[in-house]
Amino acid sequence: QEGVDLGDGGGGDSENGRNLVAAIAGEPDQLDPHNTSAYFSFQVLENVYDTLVAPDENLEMQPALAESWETSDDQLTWTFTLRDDVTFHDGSEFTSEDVAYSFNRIIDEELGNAYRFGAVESIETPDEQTVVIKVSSPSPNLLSSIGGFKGMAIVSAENVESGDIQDTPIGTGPFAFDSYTTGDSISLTANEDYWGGAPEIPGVTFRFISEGTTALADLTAGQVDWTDSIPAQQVTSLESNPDVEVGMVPSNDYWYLAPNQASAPYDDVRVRQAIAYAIDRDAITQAASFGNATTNQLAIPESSSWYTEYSEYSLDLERAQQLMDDAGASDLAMELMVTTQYPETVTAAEVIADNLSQIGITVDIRTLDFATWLDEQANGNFDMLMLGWLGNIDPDDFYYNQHHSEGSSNAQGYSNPEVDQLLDEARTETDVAARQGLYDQAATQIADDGSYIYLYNPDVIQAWSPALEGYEPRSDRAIRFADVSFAE
Amino acid sequence: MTDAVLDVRNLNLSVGRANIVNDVSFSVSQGSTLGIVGESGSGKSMTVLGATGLVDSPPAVVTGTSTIDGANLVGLSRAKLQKIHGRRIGFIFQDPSTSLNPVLTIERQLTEGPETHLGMTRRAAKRKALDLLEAVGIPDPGSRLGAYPHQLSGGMKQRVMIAVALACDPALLIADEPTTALDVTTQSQIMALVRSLQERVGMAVVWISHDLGVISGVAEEVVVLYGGQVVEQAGILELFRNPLHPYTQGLLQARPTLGSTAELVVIPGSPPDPKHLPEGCVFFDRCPLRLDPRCETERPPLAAVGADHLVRSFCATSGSDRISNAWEASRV
Amino acid sequence: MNRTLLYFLLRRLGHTALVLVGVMVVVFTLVHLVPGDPVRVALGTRYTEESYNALRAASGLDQPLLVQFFSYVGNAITGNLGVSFRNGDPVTQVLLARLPATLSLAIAGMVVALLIAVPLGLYAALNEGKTSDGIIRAVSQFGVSVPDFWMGLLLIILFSSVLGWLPPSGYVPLTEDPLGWLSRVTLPAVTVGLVAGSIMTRYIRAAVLDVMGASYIRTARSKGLKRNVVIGRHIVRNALVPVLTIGGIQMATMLGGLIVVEVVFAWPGLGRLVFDAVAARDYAVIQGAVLLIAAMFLLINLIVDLLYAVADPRIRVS
Amino acid sequence: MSDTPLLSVQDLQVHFSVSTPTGRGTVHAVENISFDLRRGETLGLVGESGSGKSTIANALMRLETPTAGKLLLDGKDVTRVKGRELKELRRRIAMVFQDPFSALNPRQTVGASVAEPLVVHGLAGAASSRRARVNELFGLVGLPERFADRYPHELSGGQRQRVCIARALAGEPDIIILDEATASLDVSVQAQIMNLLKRLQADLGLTHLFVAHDLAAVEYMSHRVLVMYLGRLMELSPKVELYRAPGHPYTQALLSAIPLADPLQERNRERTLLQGDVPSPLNPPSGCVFRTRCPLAISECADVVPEPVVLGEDHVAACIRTAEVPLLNR
Amino acid sequence: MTTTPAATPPSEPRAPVTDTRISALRLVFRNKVTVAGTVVLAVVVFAAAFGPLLAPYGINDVDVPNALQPPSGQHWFGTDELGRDVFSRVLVSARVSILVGLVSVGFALLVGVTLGLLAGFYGKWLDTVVMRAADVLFAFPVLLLALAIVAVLGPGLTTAMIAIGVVYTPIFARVTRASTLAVREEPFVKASISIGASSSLILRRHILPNITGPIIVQTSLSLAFAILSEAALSFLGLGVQPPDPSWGRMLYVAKDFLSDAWWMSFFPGAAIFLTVLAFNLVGDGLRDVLDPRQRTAIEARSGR
Ligand SMILES: Nc1ncnc2c1ncn2[C@@H]1O[C@H](COP(=O)(O)OP(=O)(O)OP(=O)(O)O)[C@@H](O)[C@H]1O
Ligand SMILES: Nc1ncnc2c1ncn2[C@@H]1O[C@H](COP(=O)(O)OP(=O)(O)OP(=O)(O)O)[C@@H](O)[C@H]1O
Ligand SMILES: [Mg+2]
Ligand SMILES: [Mg+2]
Repeated sequence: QEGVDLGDGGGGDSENGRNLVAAIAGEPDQLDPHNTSAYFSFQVLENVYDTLVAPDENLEMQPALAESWETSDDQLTWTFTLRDDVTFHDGSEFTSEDVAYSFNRIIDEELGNAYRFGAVESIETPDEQTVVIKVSSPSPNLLSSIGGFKGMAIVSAENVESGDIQDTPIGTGPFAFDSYTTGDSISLTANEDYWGGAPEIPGVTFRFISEGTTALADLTAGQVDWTDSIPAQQVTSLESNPDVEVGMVPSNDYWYLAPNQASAPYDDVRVRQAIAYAIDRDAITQAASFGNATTNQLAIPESSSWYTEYSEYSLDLERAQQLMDDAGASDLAMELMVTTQYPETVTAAEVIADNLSQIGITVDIRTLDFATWLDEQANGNFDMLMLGWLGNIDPDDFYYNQHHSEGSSNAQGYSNPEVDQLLDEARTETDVAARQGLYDQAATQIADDGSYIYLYNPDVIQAWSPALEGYEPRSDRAIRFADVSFAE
Repeated sequence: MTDAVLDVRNLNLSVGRANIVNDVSFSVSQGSTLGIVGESGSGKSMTVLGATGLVDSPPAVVTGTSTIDGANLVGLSRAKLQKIHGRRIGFIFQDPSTSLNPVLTIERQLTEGPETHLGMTRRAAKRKALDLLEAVGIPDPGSRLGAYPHQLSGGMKQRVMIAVALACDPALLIADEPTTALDVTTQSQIMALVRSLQERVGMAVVWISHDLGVISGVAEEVVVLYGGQVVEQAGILELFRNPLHPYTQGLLQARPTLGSTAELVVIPGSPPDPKHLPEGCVFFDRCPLRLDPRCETERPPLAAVGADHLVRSFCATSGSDRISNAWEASRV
Repeated sequence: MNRTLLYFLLRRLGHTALVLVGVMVVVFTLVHLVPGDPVRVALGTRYTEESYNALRAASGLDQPLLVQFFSYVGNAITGNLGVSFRNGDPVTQVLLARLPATLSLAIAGMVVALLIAVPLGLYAALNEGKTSDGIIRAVSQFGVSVPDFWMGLLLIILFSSVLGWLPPSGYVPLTEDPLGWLSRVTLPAVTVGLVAGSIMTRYIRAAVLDVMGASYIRTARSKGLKRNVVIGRHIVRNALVPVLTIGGIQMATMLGGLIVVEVVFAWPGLGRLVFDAVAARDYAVIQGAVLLIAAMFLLINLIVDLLYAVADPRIRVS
Repeated sequence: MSDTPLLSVQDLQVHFSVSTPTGRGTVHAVENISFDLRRGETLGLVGESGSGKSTIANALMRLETPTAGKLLLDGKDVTRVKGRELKELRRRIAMVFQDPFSALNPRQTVGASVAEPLVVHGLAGAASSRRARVNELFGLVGLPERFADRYPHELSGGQRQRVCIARALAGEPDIIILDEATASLDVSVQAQIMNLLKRLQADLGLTHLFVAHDLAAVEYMSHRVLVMYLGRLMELSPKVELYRAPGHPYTQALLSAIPLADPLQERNRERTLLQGDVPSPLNPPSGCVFRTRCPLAISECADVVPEPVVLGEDHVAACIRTAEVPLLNR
Repeated sequence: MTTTPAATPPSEPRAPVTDTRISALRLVFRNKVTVAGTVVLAVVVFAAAFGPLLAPYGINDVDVPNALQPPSGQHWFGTDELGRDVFSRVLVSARVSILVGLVSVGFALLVGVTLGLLAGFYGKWLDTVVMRAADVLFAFPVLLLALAIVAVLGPGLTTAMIAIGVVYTPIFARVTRASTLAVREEPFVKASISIGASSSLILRRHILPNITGPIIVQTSLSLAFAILSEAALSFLGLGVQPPDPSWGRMLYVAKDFLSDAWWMSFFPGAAIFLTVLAFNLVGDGLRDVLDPRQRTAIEARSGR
């Protein structure tokens, strides 16, 4: 590596070494975990906040701020026992009041995540160490609802009420918020009193570098220690670079196509199926992620315990053409809505357009900025759209929202009473195996009906300097720097 | 002509295929004024620019000699020319409103010459500038030093130009149509000014004009240029009393003069294109005489027809009356 | 003289205010015409109808447009540009935080552009028609036709990845670490400067050629001045006015935010702020930023006009 | 005088409002000038640069609007006419400008320039008859027809000025204003143009307003001469009288500034050299505007604006000391 | 009205003038540089017209296994990240780039020149209104303006063209106004007024022809910048919609392969460079030919 001393890369020095510099691909919109929905915010907040429970590397829920929990026999009362050695970064004590405050805030202010508490009836705090959550129906996914990501973080009431939470958040996590240079970076410092043990590094500086080529140049130049701002096409050459460690794990994310069932002829299941048969998933996957992904015909990857085997739609143009003919749909002009926010949708769309042209569908790719895209989706203004669903843990979260007639993200207008019933049942089924069975059925039906045409599960791709030790990429894309250190 | 300040011999100047100056010779001695007359495009400016090394060569090709202080300016190096320009030769150009730099103060434009050539300090040069402005008759010179050219009237600007030209007490002043752009009243002021300065410092002057009236007021010796050639050269009185070349004759009779309303002579057509000079006499296509068969085929030589009177014409010796009559006949 | 200046300034301020109001109307209309709902962007893909309505009301977006406009203009006059929809930060503060980065890149870019354009333009003009002139014109043509994102990435690969001379990205305030600032501003400034410099080279060449034909240059030469003096004192000063014009336009463009270059070099300037704000439909920030950019543009114009008067005494009168 | 003059100018005044470093100011370009233009005559208009000659010419063409005074064409007030009448005025009065190059559109063939009045006034109908008329006009001013396809820069100065004259003749005007029409030409060419103008006037019965600062040319061309200084009338007189016995010191000074034909005379003559420059028309001197440069000025001159004194038939001079003006020594 | 013609037939003017004019087209071809520019442009226009017929491969023939092949006999310009033939895409993209250039600049030219002409000629309040409006547009950050227009109208070729057109309109208005102001003061305009010519005739016959020089220069510059602006819009994802290629889009996609697949950026980049250069050369040539003074000089130089 070139031995040019180019300064410390922006972070603050301290006696015990320098900040880790992480290049993320964009700037957080705000730092209030309950209000933001941006992944860039959570990359930072992951290290600032804690949840009651938290997923381990296998995405099983493990104790975090809650030491232990138990459920009543009727499954309607959950009692959490909190750790007693936790303080906020400002030094104040963490108690059950904070948990109740955080959850009630989400519910009462109808914040974006309120739907996760749909079944919650009350949150009680019998003592400082205990939180009791009462639900209206058995909720097997409660743990992943309250711990799946930092959107359910326990915040400090004072921090919220002063309004500071948006740009100087105070949490209980391994790093405390230090400073924010707009447009450039956010710095965190190690929380010496962290209940999980003080981090070894003095702090983390997140820099916002959206141009992947730049971020990688920074990484190789030693200006940055870690990045996930990586053009997928450069992974291969990156892997052969001795100055860089590349970490790739299959993620639970999935990318899908959704034909709009409110508009003809996509209300015809045969047309949807024809599309599913006509597309070349391998080519799409290769083109969109340069092989750093696994094709899949359902949402859940093989690595997950919720995985279901399904391989109905192998590339079969004849069949597809047959289906189109049966449906009486020929010379179809289709608007495929994709967004520049996720360039993979644009690339994939180009392959899909080529694929579908072979069964007489002329694809007009509409590339929108995300704001417009969201608007159009909400207004049902599309023939077919492509998007991904990120950071999934419990199937209820996505199957219910996307495919239940009442689901809040069912923009494609799918409605199958059978599926609705399966999803309703699975929601409250506490037996894991039985629940899995229900989702198997529902998922298969959804795919058969072509509500979504699933494409692939991308890998999480991250790269870091070989000097960084103890870092592991996670399949839920949580970026945790609590346990990393620099090699001497 | 031993006391010649500037002695030009056989000067030729061409740009590409255009023969702009053809075999021009003249000299001017200390304290006297040489007038150069000719129509627009006859090569007056190019003659003096070529003779003083102020044309860019290339593209211009200059041959012949032009001697000042024993140095031949033709082909002299740029560095040596720079020592002579402004120091030994001062220049005044036609349009005072474009020949002064619009963004520099009068002071700056006056002092840079003395600073460069006389090694004066800025302060000494400024004192000199004041004297100069005084000398060219600018009222309240102190307040004018800081002025910019656009703040002065045309006559004032031309006075400043003269001051600039005379800043280093040159031996030779080249005045290229210095009054053409000015009012008659201002013109007579400037003429008087140059004459009086010449009397005081005794420099040689080359004064270019297309107006014979102006030349008659300032020059002792006159060169008539046509098609880049000297067609006639004589003392001022001789030329006016006894013009021999039909062109000179025409010029004299074409200008309206006070107190005479006799019909004007017309010289038809226009001067030749330097790219396509006629084979014979350059004046051939406009000439009312064409007395000699050689007129069309052969260049007449510049011949002496008396003491200090040269003329380039095959028709000149035939007597001036004939010429006048020829022009009479061609009147409209 | 001073009264003229005052009169001039007052009139210009009047114009400026007028144009700013125009800009405000246009930007407000445009921003609200643009499809895309800030609330949806903020909520992402998972939310309920209730949460949507709650956030909309909380941010005042349910008010009629005209009400929103007048309250915006009213506040703007008092210097209050509203708060960012995304994080509640006062827009004024956000803009001020970004200004130094933009200013330093614009100024550094201009310096590079001038370092390129002045010598090259002058040299080309003085050697008009020669081979060197042709080469300079060809190179400037090249500089004009290369997209800046491409040039930027090429520079990063060359000077950071291959040669390891300069850091690829980032920004350090000049006041904190002058050397760090310099090492980081160099690549983006060169990227910007190459393009602007190429354009300016052509203008300077043309301007100098123009001046060289003027008869006062012949006068200057007739004084026997050294070539350098003729060039430096007589030619350059007179060529300044047209060069100022194009320089002013280039500078204004740079101050207006170099979105592309800022994205490539992760430069925390106004351009990227605007770009992000547009993506998030953060109305207040877009409006504020455009207003600031327009104001800077007009300020540059004013400065250029004042500089004209310095460069050309003839302009001082009228 | 039995018939009305062709054009009568009465108390013409043209002021320009300009902004100056010290606020707004008024340029007194033309102040209370009255004169008649008689059918078939040439009136010479002389004065130094800035004296308001062009402004008068422009006012007659209504290129400038007079701030006061009247213009009567054939006795009819045309000071404020608009539209069709203005167009007709501009057909009846034509103008030839000083610089024949800049007065012709460099992007138009000279033939097109000459045809323009025909197009504008709907004369000569179809394109072919227009072409014929253009050829006729070219013949009139002594230009070969084939020149019609040339661009101005391809012609010599004299030829260009002929084109301008042809254009002025195209609308068959009654009056031609020649604003320094010969000033920028070489002597030889100047003579061509002046002779041409004289011939055309004789042939076509035109009336000329001949603006110039060259008194010799004015003497050659005009029947009567109007001398102006700083926007004011100084002297108006038949030519012969003006040159023999000028009634105004300014006229006298102008005459003495003209170089004489003979070098001996030229050198030995006694001159009345004017000192200094023309004052600014922004704030002209009080009383007689010429007093600041006048060799005969007395204190009274500062107090009263001199009324024109009648010195003979058709001869007036605006000077209170007109009797003292020395005769020009010839 | 008949009179005898002047007695003295004037001789030829100084510059030799041929009486039969050389046609403008032939004049253009006397200048080698202009010819080179014209040839390049002709090739580009040809490609724009017939690109799809000439292209050896379909522009959207995705062939993922053959992605990122360097130039070879089979793929002259190599293949891109989806295995598409870069040569075919460069060829076919000519249409988009030329279209963007011509339509957007045509729009700006039409609107800007009209407004600038009227503002410059009539002055007064019209001038104030038009020029303040131009200032408003001018004061707007260029890309933002484009961004906003694209956001309103939705991305795509048409909106990209409108956006670029709107952005360049004030520039044309300014250039035109400045030139108009200058030409308006020319004596030949005054001469035409003195003839009684109407404003519209003066605008058409005198002002417009005499401001073509700066407008042509501005047009050729703008054409170049319009093609580049399309690239910048593509960088921001707002230009031509995939899968249709444009040179700008291709460059944008290629930026991520800068160190692995130089051919992906080299060829579209070279296409832009050559086209931009050609526009400028032809613009200069055109300006010279339209200027009668230059024209005579060219005629004279080329002999006869
Ligand atoms: N740099 C040049 N290159 C080519 N030809 C030139 C150049 N300068 C002048 N000429 C030509 O040389 C001839 C003589 O020009 P010059 O300027 O000497 O004439 P002049 O007698 O001074 O005329 P004027 O009275 O108009 O000043 C003209 O035909 C002119 O076109
Ligand atoms: N449009 C205008 N605005 C302001 N002042 C003007 C305008 N036109 C002319 N003037 C002024 O009016 C005065 C008379 O000008 P005019 O052009 O009539 O003079 P002139 O006698 O024709 O001079 P010249 O011999 O230089 O042509 C001058 O002082 C001039 O500066
Ligand atoms: Mg000359
Ligand atoms: Mg005049």
